[in-house]
Amino acid sequence: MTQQNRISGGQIDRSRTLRFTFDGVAYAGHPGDTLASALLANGVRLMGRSFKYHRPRGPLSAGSEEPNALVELRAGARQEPNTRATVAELFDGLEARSQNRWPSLAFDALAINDRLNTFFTAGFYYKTFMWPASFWEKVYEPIIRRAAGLGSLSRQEDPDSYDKGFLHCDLIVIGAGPAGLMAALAAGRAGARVILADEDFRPGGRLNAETLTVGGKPGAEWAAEAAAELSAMPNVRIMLRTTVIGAFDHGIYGAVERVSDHLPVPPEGKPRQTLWRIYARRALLAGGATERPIAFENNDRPGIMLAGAMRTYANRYAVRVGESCAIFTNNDDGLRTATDLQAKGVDVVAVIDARSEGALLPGIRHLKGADVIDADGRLGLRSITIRHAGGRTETVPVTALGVSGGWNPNVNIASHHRARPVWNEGIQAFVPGEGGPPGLSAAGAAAGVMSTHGALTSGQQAAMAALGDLGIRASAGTVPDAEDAPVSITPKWYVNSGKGRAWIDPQNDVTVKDIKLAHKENFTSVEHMKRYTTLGMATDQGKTGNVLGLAIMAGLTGQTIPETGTTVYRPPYTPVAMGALAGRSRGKEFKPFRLTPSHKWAEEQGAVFVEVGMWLRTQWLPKPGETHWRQSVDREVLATRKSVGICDVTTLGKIDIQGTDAGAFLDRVYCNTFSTLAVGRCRYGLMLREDGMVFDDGTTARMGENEYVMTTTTANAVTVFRHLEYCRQVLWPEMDVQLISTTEAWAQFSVAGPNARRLLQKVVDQDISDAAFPYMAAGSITIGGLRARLFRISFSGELAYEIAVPTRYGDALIRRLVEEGREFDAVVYGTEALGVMRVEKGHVAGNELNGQSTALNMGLGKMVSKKKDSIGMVLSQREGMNDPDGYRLVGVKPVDPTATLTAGSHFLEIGAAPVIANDGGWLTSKVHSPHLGCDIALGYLKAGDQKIGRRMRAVNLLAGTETEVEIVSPHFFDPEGERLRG
Amino acid sequence: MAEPLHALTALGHAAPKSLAIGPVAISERFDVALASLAIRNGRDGDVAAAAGKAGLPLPDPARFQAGTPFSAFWVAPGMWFVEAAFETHEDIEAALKPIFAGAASITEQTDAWVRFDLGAPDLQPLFERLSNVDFARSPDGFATRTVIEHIGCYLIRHGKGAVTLYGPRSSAASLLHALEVTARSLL
Amino acid sequence: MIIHHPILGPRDSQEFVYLGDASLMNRPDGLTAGIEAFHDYLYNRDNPAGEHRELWYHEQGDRSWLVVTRNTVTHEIVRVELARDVAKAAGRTK
Amino acid sequence: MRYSGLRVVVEALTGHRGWKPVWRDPAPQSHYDFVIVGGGGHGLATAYYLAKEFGKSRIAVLEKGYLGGGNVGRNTTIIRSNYLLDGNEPFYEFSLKLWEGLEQDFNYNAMVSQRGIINLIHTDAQRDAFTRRGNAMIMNGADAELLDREQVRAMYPWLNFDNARFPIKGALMQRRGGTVRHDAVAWGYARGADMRGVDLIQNCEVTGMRIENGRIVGVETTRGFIGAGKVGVAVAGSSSKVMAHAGMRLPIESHVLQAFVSEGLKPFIDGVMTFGAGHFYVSQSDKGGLVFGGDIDGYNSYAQRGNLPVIEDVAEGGMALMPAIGRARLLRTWGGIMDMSMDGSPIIDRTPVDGLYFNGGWCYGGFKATPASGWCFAHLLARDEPHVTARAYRFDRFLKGLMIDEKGQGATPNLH
Repeated sequence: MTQQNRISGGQIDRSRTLRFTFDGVAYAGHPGDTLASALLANGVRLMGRSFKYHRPRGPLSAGSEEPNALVELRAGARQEPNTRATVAELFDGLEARSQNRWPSLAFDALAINDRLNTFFTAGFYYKTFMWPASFWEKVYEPIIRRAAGLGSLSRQEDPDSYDKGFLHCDLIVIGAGPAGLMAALAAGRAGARVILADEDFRPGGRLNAETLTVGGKPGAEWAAEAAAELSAMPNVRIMLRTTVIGAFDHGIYGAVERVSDHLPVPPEGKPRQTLWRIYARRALLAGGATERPIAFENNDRPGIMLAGAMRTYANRYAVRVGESCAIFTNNDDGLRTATDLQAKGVDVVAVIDARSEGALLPGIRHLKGADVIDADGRLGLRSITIRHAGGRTETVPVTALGVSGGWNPNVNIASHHRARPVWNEGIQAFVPGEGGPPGLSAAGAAAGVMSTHGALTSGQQAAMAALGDLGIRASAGTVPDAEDAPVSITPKWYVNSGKGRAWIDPQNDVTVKDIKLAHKENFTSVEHMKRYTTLGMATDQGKTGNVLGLAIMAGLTGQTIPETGTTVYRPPYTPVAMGALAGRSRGKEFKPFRLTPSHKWAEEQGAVFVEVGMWLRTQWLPKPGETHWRQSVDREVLATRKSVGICDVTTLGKIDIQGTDAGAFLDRVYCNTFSTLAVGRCRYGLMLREDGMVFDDGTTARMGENEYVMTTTTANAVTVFRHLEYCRQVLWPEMDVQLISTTEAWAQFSVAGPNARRLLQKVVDQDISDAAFPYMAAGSITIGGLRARLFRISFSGELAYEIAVPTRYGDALIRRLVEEGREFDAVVYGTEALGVMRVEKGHVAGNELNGQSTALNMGLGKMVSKKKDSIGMVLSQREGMNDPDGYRLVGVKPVDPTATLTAGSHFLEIGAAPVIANDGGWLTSKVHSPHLGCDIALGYLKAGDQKIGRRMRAVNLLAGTETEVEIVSPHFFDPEGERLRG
Repeated sequence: MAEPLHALTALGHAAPKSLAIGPVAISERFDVALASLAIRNGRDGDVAAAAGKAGLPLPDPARFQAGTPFSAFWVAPGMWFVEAAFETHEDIEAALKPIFAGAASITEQTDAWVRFDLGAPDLQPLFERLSNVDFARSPDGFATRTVIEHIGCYLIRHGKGAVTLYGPRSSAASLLHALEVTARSLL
Repeated sequence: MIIHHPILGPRDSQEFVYLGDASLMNRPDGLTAGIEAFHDYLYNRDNPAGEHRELWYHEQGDRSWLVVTRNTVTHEIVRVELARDVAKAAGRTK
Repeated sequence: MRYSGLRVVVEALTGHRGWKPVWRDPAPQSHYDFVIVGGGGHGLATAYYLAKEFGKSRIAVLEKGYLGGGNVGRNTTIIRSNYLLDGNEPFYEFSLKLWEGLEQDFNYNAMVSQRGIINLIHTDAQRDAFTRRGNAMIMNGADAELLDREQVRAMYPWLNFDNARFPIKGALMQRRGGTVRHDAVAWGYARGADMRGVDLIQNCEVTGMRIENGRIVGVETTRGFIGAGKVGVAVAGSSSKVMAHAGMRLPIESHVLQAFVSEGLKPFIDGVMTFGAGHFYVSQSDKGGLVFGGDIDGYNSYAQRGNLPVIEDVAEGGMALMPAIGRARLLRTWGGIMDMSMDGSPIIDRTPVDGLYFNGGWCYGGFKATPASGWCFAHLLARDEPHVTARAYRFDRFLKGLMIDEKGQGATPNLH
């Protein structure tokens, strides 16, 4: 197809032709085009369908405020829904499809909704679809859901990568139009660190869309030169294709840079987009203004667009929207479009000027005091109907109509701290109000300064003022000459012409009628109006329509526009890809991995790993021939109990606690006593929260007079450390205690089983006989002269030790232990076997340490010393936590040894109905004990200590199963503890 | 006495890893011993004196200071990380304790961390994508804790083209991955 | 948000962990105070709309606990102190 | 006026001339038997049930802004009763049953849609905990199912099953869970209350409470003094502010919770889903927007807006779980003030002041509780005794050590 609507001039590179397709049809455009400008150049006005009525639509704008021309860009896994054709840079091979239509854009079955529009008024769905009740999910909603939505996701993983970054500056200038460029120049020349960001791929803002001159040269040329000077400054960073999405607290701005969206695919290694977190000492909003339409009957026809956009297409993109066009305006800026188009040789049939006063344009049919009252041409504008000042109506054939109702300063970012913009009567629009983000000011059109010269001047002044705050002196350079026309506008929101529909929010199909209905039903508060009619809730967030809506509501209620007020402006300024907000934290990189010292060895053995927080731990190590995990785990457990087993326990938190008050400090943070612990000994400690619930547990060893090593659970390593710092800095600041984590400094292995000592004795240099190194002994030893630590503690109930070496030697140590362990048939066991043995021994772990349990619940009530003050001691004495019939930790065995238990099953008395009144508690942890040859479990049972020996049922209603069980002591294995002392 | 155990780097090799991605050189360091040194309450004077005698620098907050045999960087009020050559000071804790004789708490930290030294003509483009540190405005000898792709690290800026990173040893692979991917995105 | 650390200067609040009202500093003595006193200390809050003194922990920094005085309506931070100094000044000892 | 499909058709054919205001704008009277402070979901529901179920009259609802302008108008619209603890589950199940008949009850289509909610399981310990919870739910008369990995895959094959940092191992499902059109809940209750004579008074902020010898006699407002027999306060994030007028300090902190919506998309997610290895939950609205949320920002705030770290954290969780949403665009973020309690569970109780009653501490579970909260608060106001399902929601549970701590986090509101 030829570019029949391409006209002369423009900022496109005619030396290169780009091929692209829209709905499968091939077209051509040039570098510098957007998808929308290229389609218009090819005579394509119809680009989308509206949300509710599926009305045929063309672009309303030439920028990021676009509500109509939304397409699915790209194909396959890169399919990108709801992309605004007006900002999508054209590239060779671009593929786009229209959306929200079936079977085709030109013929859309759901356009039937438009015929039925009288039924589908604002909020009609709140009043019907209620009978019968079950029909909502079954019938009505599925139909509505299928019809709803705009574009679609590919349902495949996004193949592109996204990045994040952090930038710091003295001044961030948001928008590279005349005000922004002038501000950046002033700040840059003063040596300040400046970031100049603009969502466009070309600096200059409106200057690229106008024929105006700045400093005697075409505005676009001046802008290019200013940008060139700025890019030459080392202290200035120009960021194009970069949208500042929001102003957050204390000068933090979010910005999305579209690094590769203008390319077919991102270059190797490059992200598609980058989310920048910008720390700015000062900020200047120079984001310009957005034109608004005037509502009239059928004002949504393809070919009807904002007058400024029509000018942009002509001046910047060298495109005429139609062969013959007209302009409908209530302000002088609209007239500028007429003269520019005419100068470009476009046939301007008429200028319909809602204002009766003012001069007439020379050489153009300029109708004063006239309105456009209707437009015809379903798939593309064919004619408009004009109502002349006298009331006479006339239908004029045109294929394009530019509408200007005035310009709204882009106050969004200045309002992101919930500041309410204030009404400016002179320009009939809202400008930034008080209470915006501290350190942010506005300049140019964003501040309501609408002339080019005003923008240049205010940009420079605002930059100087901002730098002044920072003590940076900037000198006022000369402001180049430019037009300085005052704003001439007579408010006009909609044309009242009887019954037809006049669109305010074209995407959501909100019309003047809907506003009137909302008023009739007393949804008159601006928030109620928005929520009831969905005005401003479309992908453009009402950038063009909101002010119309509230102005019309103001007219209905008799309130002024400022009294009516605006809804809240929220980030992001324009929609942001989820991928950009996530950055690199996806898939396996969602969170970093933490690998244990034995990881490499375990990998070689074909170990199965399990995520424990960010750690990967060995879950079990299958041997050849083992087809089910239970075989491996049973073997690991039995071999350990029979001879000796080795397990990497490095992940347990280790905290080095030193200082002359270290012992007293431990007495405060543990509910039991540690100051009395002898050097060279360790003790099990129980840590409570201040509310008396159990926080964490572990063994702590006294390595010297003023030196302790605490171990925490893997899960709580970080929170316990934080808590200890809190206690020492905030609660007891005079205590002489120093803390440092050594979790990763030491590789630590548990060596457990009857032959544990014999194995270790082969490895360590010192005598570790029971006499020399008794139960609960702890101390420094050596392995071949290498410093190491040995703790005689047991989690399994076996004779057991934990041995630690500096982490770099951990790999060698496990290999050594395995090697030396051959004669004992030593096994290495994983977290599953660890769990089996701790349950057999009745030790509490994660499932019991659930933050909802007291020491009493765990059968450890006696550990809470009342003789000293410790965190949680007092509140653990509250009556509700000392109910004699409260939960107690018990052991559970199936009466039939072949029966299975399930953790999470609840206790019920024999014959009791499965209702909450009969709920006895639940099974916290379940394992299969190869030692006992049956499933066993721990559980919290009401008055459990009084029910030992009782038979009950363990019921799992989720699976419809239940098992008769015997309540037993939680210490299934060697309750007297002879083995671990052996 | 049993055979000595052989050591493995944080990345799981016998020898430290070095790689270059365009202008960025990343080298794992395996030859530095590290210990924390924290002043016991009220012993500031004793610690300062002992440190001075031993030629051990105790730099100001957020600073690194080189020395021989000991270098150090500040990590918390009254606390520093002390560096020394691993070859001569493998048991750095044993080496430091007598110097401070109970005036400071000393704890070995060598293997709690993986160390990467980074070099490039200018590391700003790399670090503005990794960390919120204002790298460009940081002075040489700046030392701080920072977060890189969810990983808490210590960053020491020796110059705009020379940085030392200490990251948690268990996350060495993830940290290196983050450095590599970012360096590649700059090519 | 940016917290101006008394020692380290401006730092992104994302490096910190928030605890809550700085009154948590005034922990009663467990050997003399009873359940009522601890209950009021641990559970009840002024929760003001306006200036709020609160505890932040610089977990990804120097591990200092800070007392930050921040306006809960505007998020403006007017003062930042080392919690240890505040605690000592408040007479908290061992 | 009664709403129905027929009415819509008739009005459509007669130019929509017959529609009436959904509620009046009455001037405040000098005295009411019941003054409800707070015109959000809970306050409006309380007034509605006071009038409809407990036969009370002379009721006013005082709202400082516009009706439904608080958290009922800015949440993620999820309803469910998948709670664990005895103090909670019966209440939330009562609420879910009320949701199920709500639209017919107040003749307004709030689009109560029970498309199911799944809580994903990523570890064995989570499965154990969800098994415990699912059983507790069933014992309380709710519905629950435990799904395995393949059942989840059958529902949502495009979740990250193959390259996940934390694998999906299954899910706890409640089929009766779902979503509701949040604004419509406020409007439906408001309309129903107004039809029953309740005065809904907007732009009327309570600035003080008049208490005489231990008994409340009325409230000072920006529209003058309003006498009251009984005053019920249901103001969510503003609880501490309002109750301070009665000299009370509460076991509550106000925190900001952000929520998010994407651009409209063709159907992608049918039900509600929560990620178990990060802070992310999501559903898709009938308009096609992905509605999602995560953790609270974590610091006390009345600002009704949040910051970047949580936005990024939520997006990271979303991409980790659903790598197909990378090219979906986040359209809007917003923030509400959550009345975070000390154990994560609410309070519906008398106060030391005679005639003054309190309803709050909903954390970010308040929306799903709206019907039962209104009913139970109305019950307490009308009969001076707690409703059977809300007996545990007492102020003194902290003093007695009877916390209802679903997450086991203790007295740290920002972790609930």
